Amino acid sequence: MPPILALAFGLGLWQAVVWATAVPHFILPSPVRVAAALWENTALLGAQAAVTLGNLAMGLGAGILLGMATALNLAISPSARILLRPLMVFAQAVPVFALAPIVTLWLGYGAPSKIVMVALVTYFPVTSAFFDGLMRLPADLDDLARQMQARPWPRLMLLQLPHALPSLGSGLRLAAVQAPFAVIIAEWVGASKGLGHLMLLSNGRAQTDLMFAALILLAAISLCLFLAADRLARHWDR
Amino acid sequence: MPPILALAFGLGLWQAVVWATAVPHFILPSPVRVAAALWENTALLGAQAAVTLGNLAMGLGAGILLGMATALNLAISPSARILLRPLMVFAQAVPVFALAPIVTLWLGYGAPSKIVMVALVTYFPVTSAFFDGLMRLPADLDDLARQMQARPWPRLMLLQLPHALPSLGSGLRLAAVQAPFAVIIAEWVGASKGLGHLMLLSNGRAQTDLMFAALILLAAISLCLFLAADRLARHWDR
Amino acid sequence: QDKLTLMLDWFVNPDHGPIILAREKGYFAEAGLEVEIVTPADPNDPPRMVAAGRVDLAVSYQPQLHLSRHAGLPLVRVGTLVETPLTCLVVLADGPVQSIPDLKGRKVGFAVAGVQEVMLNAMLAHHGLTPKDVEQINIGWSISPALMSGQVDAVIGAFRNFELNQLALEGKTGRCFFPEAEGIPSYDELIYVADPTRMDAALIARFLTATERAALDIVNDPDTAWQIFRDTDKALDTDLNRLAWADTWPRFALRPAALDLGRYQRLEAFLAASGATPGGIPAADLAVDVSGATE
Amino acid sequence: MTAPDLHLMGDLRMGDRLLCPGLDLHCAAGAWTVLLGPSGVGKSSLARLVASLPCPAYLTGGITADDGASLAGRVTLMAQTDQLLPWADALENVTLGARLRGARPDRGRALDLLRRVGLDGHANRRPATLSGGQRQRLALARTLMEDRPVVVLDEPFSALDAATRATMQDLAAEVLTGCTVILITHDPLEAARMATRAWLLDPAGAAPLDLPVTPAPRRLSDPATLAAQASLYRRLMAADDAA
Amino acid sequence: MTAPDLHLMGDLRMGDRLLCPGLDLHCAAGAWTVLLGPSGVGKSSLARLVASLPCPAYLTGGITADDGASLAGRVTLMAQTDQLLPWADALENVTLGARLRGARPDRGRALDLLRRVGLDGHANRRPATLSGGQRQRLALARTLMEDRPVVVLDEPFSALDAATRATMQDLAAEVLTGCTVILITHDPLEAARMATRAWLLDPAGAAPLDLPVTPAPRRLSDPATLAAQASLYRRLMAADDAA
Ligand SMILES: Nc1ncnc2c1ncn2[C@@H]1O[C@H](COP(=O)(O)OP(=O)(O)OP(=O)(O)O)[C@@H](O)[C@H]1O
Ligand SMILES: Nc1ncnc2c1ncn2[C@@H]1O[C@H](COP(=O)(O)OP(=O)(O)OP(=O)(O)O)[C@@H](O)[C@H]1O
Ligand SMILES: [Mg+2]
Ligand SMILES: [Mg+2]
Repeated sequence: MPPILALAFGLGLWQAVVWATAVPHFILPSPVRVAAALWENTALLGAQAAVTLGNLAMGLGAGILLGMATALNLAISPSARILLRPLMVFAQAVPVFALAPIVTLWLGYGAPSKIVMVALVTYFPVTSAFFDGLMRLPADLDDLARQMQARPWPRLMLLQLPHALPSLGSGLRLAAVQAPFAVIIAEWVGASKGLGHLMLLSNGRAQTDLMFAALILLAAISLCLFLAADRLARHWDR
Repeated sequence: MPPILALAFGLGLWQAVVWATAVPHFILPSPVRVAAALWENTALLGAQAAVTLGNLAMGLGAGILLGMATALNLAISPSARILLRPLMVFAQAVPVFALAPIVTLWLGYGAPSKIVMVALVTYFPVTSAFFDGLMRLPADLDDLARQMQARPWPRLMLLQLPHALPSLGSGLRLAAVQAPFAVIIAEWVGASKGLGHLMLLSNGRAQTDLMFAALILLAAISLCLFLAADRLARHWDR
Repeated sequence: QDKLTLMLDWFVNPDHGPIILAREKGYFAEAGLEVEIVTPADPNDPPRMVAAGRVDLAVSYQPQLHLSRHAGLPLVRVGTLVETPLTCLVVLADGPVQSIPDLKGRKVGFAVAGVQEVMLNAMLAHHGLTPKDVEQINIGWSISPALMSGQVDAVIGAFRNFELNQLALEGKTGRCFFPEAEGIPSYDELIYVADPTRMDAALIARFLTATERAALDIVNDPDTAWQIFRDTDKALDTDLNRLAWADTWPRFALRPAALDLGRYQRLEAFLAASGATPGGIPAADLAVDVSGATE
Repeated sequence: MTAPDLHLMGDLRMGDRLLCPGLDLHCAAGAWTVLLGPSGVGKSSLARLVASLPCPAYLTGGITADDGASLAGRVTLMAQTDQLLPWADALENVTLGARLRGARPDRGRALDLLRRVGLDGHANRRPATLSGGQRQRLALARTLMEDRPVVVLDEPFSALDAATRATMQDLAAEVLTGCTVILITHDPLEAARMATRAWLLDPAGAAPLDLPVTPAPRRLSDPATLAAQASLYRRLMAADDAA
Repeated sequence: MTAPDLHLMGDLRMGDRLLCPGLDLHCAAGAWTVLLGPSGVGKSSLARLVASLPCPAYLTGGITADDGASLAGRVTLMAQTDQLLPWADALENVTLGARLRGARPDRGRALDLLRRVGLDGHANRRPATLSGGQRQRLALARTLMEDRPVVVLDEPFSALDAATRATMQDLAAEVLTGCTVILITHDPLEAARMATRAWLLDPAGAAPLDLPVTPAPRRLSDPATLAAQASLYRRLMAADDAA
């Protein structure tokens, strides 16, 4: 119930802003116009959304799996840590989005560049959050591991991993928030399909209502993704 | 020492890629070319970086302060929670970056639109992480608060707040990672100054080396920001 | 001093020669104007910023004016900056595309959505192709790199005075297909647009007169003009701009305020016939001559 | 606030499990009611119920005060785990109650209590740097600061050596004079010393235990105390054999 | 692995604080060495040192085994806090050691130990749903599963009632036959029952305590045990008065 209420509230606010400021529709269309655009362009929007979703899913999958694998690797191998850890910090700080044009020039305007962008943007937060969690084993469990002469791998799996699940959850939440941005930016920078591409086109054609319809769809996708990640993360939160 | 090593490693890798793939300089310039561009355009880059940094700092400050205030408010007022909490989840899922063109149209090409974008992009992760931390008081401390008949405000300040500091730290880390993206996107979408604008200009003029010089500067800013947030967050991590 | 905000269509480049020269030589100041020049990030922005009242004047493209008007934006052309088409469809000379029909099944990149789409479709239609026969890709800002790296087979929206030179600098040869040679009526590439309900015609007339003086200076002595232009910003002093300058200055409108209503009427009719707009806006509503306005 | 008499009535249940049937415990004001019983019988659950804290167990007959008023806000519970704030030092932990209620904490009293529980000079140390017994004494000091008419102590001295334990018992008895105190313990000597009345809870029900007739707290050197300890001890061992 | 004799020598210090001077403790193989002493004297720190765990305290003379080999990997410590994994159930907690070493856990033995510590039927419960005493018994079962020649028990029965405590003592004595056991406790009766040798640690140093000549564990009904308890108790109370 409250989410529906909040949605209604948000839409109401939007409509109120449109009325109150008499903002021209080519800057901010009213919810009604956007709803109409959504309704009239269902097929077009659906097809573009499917493309975007596919890239999103593949990029997320790759980024999360690679990120988890890297974190586990770093956690178990001290030598990997010495070289890779600072590199990770650097890499996380580089604005991955700013690399979008280069990635696109390299990989072309098709799906691969989108997938790589999404993977890049999910990889770092997942790796970083998960790794931090893995390394922050509480003192009493570390004592236990020492006196039980834990081998590195079971120590990782039985103590560090379960303890790091909430951190992994944070990482996934973050990845879920960033991934839709990444796919949109990648589509802005160069694409012939997808919701981002559609936004750009309709923006160029001064069809602001269609652009907002695409934006709404994108927001819905983001929301679902975020809620899924959040659910998982909450499940892991002790 | 290790960070310097990692930096050297990264630069070496970059140069190696340039040599090995013989990639044209307008796609990926070599580190040497970029260094030269950095050196020749110090004044230009410095001036643009100052603009970007100023917007970044103001947006971050506003976003963090507002975010913390919102989280504290939500934590203390159940009625605010009922309406605002789902709205927060929605808002977090809306791709704030996708709103950049509209924010720019509204607020113009000057500093305000950049500051608002950065603030938007920092506000949600800070609010959300901090609020989650505030609400996740461990059961034994909650017992304590109940039986001591804690008033809401001291309960917030003495129990919830200290317990939520690590979560706030995660939020700040996240904000530090996203804020530079936001300012760059805002500068891409509409600006006449700043590093993002410079990147766009030099990209448009096929001065890829200058673009990379701007990117490097941006990465340095991001890195400092991230390290500062990380330091704070680590300090708060129990 | 009266204030006037002008939004360019793109970052500063030789296309804006008369504007920059007028500023540098003090013609704006002499005309009692304080002109603030703003660059956009998205070339679609300038007409909207004018329509939203955020700037007084914007540099736009004539086809964009028609499209914007049909989208309901209150705009009117008040002056001309470059009076010939600049846009062209560029391919690599040694590439697989030797004529427009060769585009069938290939990838065409565009930089600016909307206008260039209409251009491309019209050129395709002239050769019996439909928009579905090519894959249209938005390539953002990387027009030349996209072509040179082979990610697209052709780009629409390249400027003949610009991208060809850029290709040459990288050792490639480009080939241009001109819209006006492929069935599209000739038009003014760069025009000034304003909001007719809000504009101060007399102020704009003063602005146009100042740029007119600058345009004449340029044709009279293009080399000195280039040096002045180049010295305004270190970032402008590039080989590309030097080459582009030579290709651009002959195309500046020497009578920026003068109006050829026929051009507006013909393009409006053409766009309607090709299905891009419903048509029907009289040329006199699209473009006005402000030179007679007084305060 | 004068201390109320408490009445604990009915079956102690958790879900459909019966933990301890037929309770009918009377806890007199100003007296120490001691509860003993095997591990897992539900003593801590009962303590939480008295303190109105959320708990999966419930008492079918309820818990009532003889003055008819609700117990909420009149009870302080020293739980089996120390519940210390890890980020606060000893003094801050002891003054937590007042600070949580938005009142000005009585620093002098807090420092005095810290001294009396033997943590003199440890006021600025965090819980993590204290020994197990020191942490328990810190939690005791915090409980004694609370000044509530009803006090529930759940194995409050279990981590202390005999001498410290006796000192802490005396301290608690003195500070809690006049309160309605419920003490949960596994130590028969502690029960023999401190109990006004004592009950043995086990899965069969609650049984009253024999105590010396002298008023509590009793002297350790008193032969009656030692005799009571021995008899309680035998009783506890027997209860287990029966169960 | 046969159990070694241990030798604990020197001053127990923490930074520049002297916790307990002049230790010279001999812990014989197959015997129970019991340590008593006031809260905060450094018993738990000593336990950690024996188990080679990081600890801010140190022993100037070191800890040596009579077979000359290092102690690392030969000691298991049951700490004062239960150190249970909150996300694992009782059975998983008990079998943790083997699983951490990458070995196949002996499920049958684990279930048997769970039964013997009285947690029959609780194998699938998480620690958070257990009572304080149940958690302590779970930690005991995990320690007993470890099968190490040197075992250090830090107040292992402190949360148990008298009857359960006696049962657990018997269980530990049986399972740990032949091991070198160090038991830290505050309970004089426990010391009197279980100790082969007992030491009182206090800030003045370590003093040996008198015990019955009968071999440990002693029967609770044995008058010598009770007499030893009484005398130990008096000694503990006196030590405190002196300190
Ligand atoms: N991390 C630490 N930093 C500083 N002092 C510490 C730290 N840990 C323990 N201490 C101090 O060292 C001393 C010995 O602590 P230890 O836990 O060994 O005592 P103990 O004999 O086990 O006491 P108890 O019977 O209360 O468990 C105590 O005075 C304690 O305050
Ligand atoms: N959250 C819970 N869910 C299910 N069962 C629980 C839960 N908490 C406690 N129990 C069970 O309730 C019973 C009573 O627990 P309680 O903690 O009250 O025992 P106790 O008498 O205090 O024991 P101890 O002397 O060991 O502290 C135990 O059998 C325990 O396993
Ligand atoms: Mg209990
Ligand atoms: Mg201890």
